[in-house]
Amino acid sequence: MSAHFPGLVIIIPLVAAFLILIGALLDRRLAFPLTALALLGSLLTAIGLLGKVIQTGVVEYHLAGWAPPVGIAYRVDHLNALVLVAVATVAFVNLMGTRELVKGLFEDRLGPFYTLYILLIAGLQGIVVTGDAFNLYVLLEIAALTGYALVGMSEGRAPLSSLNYIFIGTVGASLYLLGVGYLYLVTGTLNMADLAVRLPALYPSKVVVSAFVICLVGLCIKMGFFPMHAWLPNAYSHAPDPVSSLVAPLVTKVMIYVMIRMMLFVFTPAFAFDQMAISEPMVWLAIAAIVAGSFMALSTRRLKRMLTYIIVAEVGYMVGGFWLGNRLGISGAILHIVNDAIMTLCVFLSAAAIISKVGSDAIDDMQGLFKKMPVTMGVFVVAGLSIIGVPPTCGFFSKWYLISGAVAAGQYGFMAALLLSSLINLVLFFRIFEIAYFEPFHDHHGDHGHFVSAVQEAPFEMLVTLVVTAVLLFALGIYAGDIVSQIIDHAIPVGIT
Amino acid sequence: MRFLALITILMVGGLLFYGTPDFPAWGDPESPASLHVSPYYIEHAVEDTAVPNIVTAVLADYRGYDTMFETAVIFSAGIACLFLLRIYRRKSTTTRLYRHNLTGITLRIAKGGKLPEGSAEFERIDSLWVPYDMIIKVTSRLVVPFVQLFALYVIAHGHHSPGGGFQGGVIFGAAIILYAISNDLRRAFRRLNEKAALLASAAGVLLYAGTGLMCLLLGGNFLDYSKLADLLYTDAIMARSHGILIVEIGVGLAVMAVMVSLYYNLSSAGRHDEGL
Amino acid sequence: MESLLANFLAKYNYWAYIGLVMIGMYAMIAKRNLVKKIIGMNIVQTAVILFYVSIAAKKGKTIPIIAHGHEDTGHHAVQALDYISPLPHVLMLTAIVVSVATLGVALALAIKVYRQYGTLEEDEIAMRIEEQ
Amino acid sequence: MGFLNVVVIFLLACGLFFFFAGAVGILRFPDFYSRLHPAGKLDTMGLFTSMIAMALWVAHEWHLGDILTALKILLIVAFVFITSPTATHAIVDAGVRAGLLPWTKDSSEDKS
Repeated sequence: MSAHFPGLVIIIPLVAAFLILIGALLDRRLAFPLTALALLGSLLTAIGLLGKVIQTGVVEYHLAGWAPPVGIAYRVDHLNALVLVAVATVAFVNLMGTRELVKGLFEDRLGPFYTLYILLIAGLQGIVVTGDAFNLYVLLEIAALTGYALVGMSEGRAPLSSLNYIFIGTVGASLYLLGVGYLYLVTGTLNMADLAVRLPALYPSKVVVSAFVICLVGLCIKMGFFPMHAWLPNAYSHAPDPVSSLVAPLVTKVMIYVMIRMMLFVFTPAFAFDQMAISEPMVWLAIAAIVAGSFMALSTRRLKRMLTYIIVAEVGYMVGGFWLGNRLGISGAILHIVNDAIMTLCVFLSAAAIISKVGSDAIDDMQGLFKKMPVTMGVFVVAGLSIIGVPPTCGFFSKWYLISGAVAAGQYGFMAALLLSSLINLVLFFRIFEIAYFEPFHDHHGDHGHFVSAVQEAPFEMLVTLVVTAVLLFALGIYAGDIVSQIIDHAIPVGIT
Repeated sequence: MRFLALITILMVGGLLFYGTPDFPAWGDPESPASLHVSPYYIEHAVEDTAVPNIVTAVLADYRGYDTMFETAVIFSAGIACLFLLRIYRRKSTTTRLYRHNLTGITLRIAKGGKLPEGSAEFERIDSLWVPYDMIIKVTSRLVVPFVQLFALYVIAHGHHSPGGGFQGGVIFGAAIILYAISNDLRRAFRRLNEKAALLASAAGVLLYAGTGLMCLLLGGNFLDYSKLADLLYTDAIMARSHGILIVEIGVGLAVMAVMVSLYYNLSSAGRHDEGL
Repeated sequence: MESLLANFLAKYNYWAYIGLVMIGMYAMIAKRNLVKKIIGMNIVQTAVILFYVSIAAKKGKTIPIIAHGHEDTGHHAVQALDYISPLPHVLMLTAIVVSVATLGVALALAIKVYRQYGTLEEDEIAMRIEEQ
Repeated sequence: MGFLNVVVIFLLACGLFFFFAGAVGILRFPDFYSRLHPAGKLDTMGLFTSMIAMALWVAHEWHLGDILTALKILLIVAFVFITSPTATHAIVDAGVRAGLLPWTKDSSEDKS
């Protein structure tokens, strides 16, 4: 059975999606356990796959039994196995933690919600596993479509921001598709490994150059990289809480993974880093992303919006780290994909817990929360420390790799930007800690005449998942060295030093 | 805004323009795109799968995995519309309008009053003015069976002529939508209600994925139809052909149901009461 | 000059698709009406489809359905050069479905926006948001 | 064979003329309802004549397969003849329901 792991990791959630809908038509309460079961299965498969990859190296899976250039193949190496486990973990943990919230928000549409949820996960996992450039596009669209729907289902400005998200996301995906079409035009194949074999002879061709640029632009739009980030804060901050804690950690990170995959394994590093000579401008853009994201985060007084701006900055970390072009920088970027997924999950989950209890996402309304919600705030502190980059949380280690990469590449601007953003994150989070710790609790509901001091600790399941994510943050930090030496080192092609 | 738009499209246009001079000429049979993988498909499709329509063979077999996700895309679009738009509410409490078909008189029935649902002489109508449109109703009644028949033909004949699950499914869905437009939404619900449409869409994709899973259980890779040979009492090649037919039926079912459900949700803005 | 013109004419499909992409993107950025933006989005997607189908074309060749596929394939071997390339058509079937699905979701969201603000003009929506 | 060619070309030319006139009509007529008039009638007629021409051209050798193809073309014509006027009718109906007023000479003078 373990030979089928690469297929099963997608097929389990996919098949479950349809069963969930059918089950929910019979009885609404079936939706959650079915989803949990499927995601657990998918998570276990992903972990098994990672173990298998560590033991035996690259795992290939030929769908429909046709060998690669003719059929579609899944190709799992260290890089995607790691990202796959991260995606599956985030999906499962978030599902467990947000059960009560979802029940409150979407009581009458649980079936469709969980169907979309699990299809989103299937799409993202498929993007990570697939070895076929066009298959990636189809999965991208599944993840995107379900994401649009989930993001748009909220009061206020959510539908409008989701519609803008659709426009920009579609342009990004169409550009990616065009890039793949250009590659197909000159090579006649869609398989990534086959493309990597056939492309080097064609590097002088202008078609390949424009394919490269088009793909890169499309992916940058999809991941919310700095000049194209405008959709991201709106879409993520207006989304319903259980959705933003799912979409925010995963979608941008998976897109960054796709960029790394395309640059390292479809185009060769020699082409991407040396011949195209865009490393320098990309790193500068990343610096701009980090600085702009940090300052925009500083300028807002709303919790979720601040966190989305932090995501813009974090995207800058990873893209910049990757385009440093040396082993340390790329290791840092890949490690940061995993760490940031868990960090963002943790911080958004605790934000969701706070917002659901306080009833507002203004930072000023968080007074005295340490007394009322000690566990949630404790986890929030851990996540904040990790985002700032305090050892032994995991955020420190990926930042360490990124900074050493920047030094090794001589990109002191990038290093300065990382340090500056750490400082600003420090300000951001300690501002919140201060309000929540020192200022006395003030019930803002009291103004309206009905006295409710309903603010109390989040539901039990949520607390457990919050603590689990906090522990994960520490664990990732403590084992960071092992992750890098066991997995990430093998993921980066040998040629990069 | 205009200026920004102009600059953006000029940049994108320039980007796309840059590579074009190096393209092979349009329609060149010797272009690299036509020399690598696609000759394999053309030359081997019939002996591999016994399907003369190469597009169908590639769609449902060589790249069947893509197609499964493509069905999943349309399924998720249907679910997304349902999720976004559907308004779950109790029975409407406002007055209902009925028309006596023979005389064209409109009756207004206040809350509490009741008319038998299946009455042939009276017909419930929307609160907007709905004319008694015999021409459209009769024509649609005439055309719909032919459209449905044609849809089935397109699905079944996808092996030999242009067609297949998507096209057939869309045509079948169009037939039901035509019925819903020419009558009204409530009447269409009597033929295919919301739950049935949802069930059919899930069942259609499940048929596809289930076929793949069956292949996996029988020892092949996912979607490797040749492993179904024993189950279908044929050889491996014909099993591929039959497997393609099975998944095409699944696709057709799913697409039909999703199209109808999209129409239901979009046309009534999720209220499922008074449509177009 | 003449070869430039010949080169230009030989690739008119590709120029046409570039033009369509530009038109669609212009509509998406410059138009202030959400439905017009959705139409622009669809134009972009259709342009991509045109591009792919142009790749598949071979001048004077027929559709990739093997005639008399049932009788005897052994006698006259199938020549790949006689048929246009099937792969881009397959891919574009997928892309068409994707664009239909995106259109459906976009329209659903537009309906939701309309329900909320009572208009689809972006300027008026911005006004409504400020009023709140 | 010359006679059949002449007939086919004549029918095709007629079809093109009808299509062209229909397009001109759609552009030139003043309002919604009158534009539907060329759209409904001339397109149907143009399709009818050009399809008949094609059917004749296909069937001119009197093979069974060709005649079947010609019959299919005739079936298309039959369906278009049923559906196209109905569609136009339905659109007019929708226009009336939406409250669109028909064009009169006075209304155009008011505007100008």
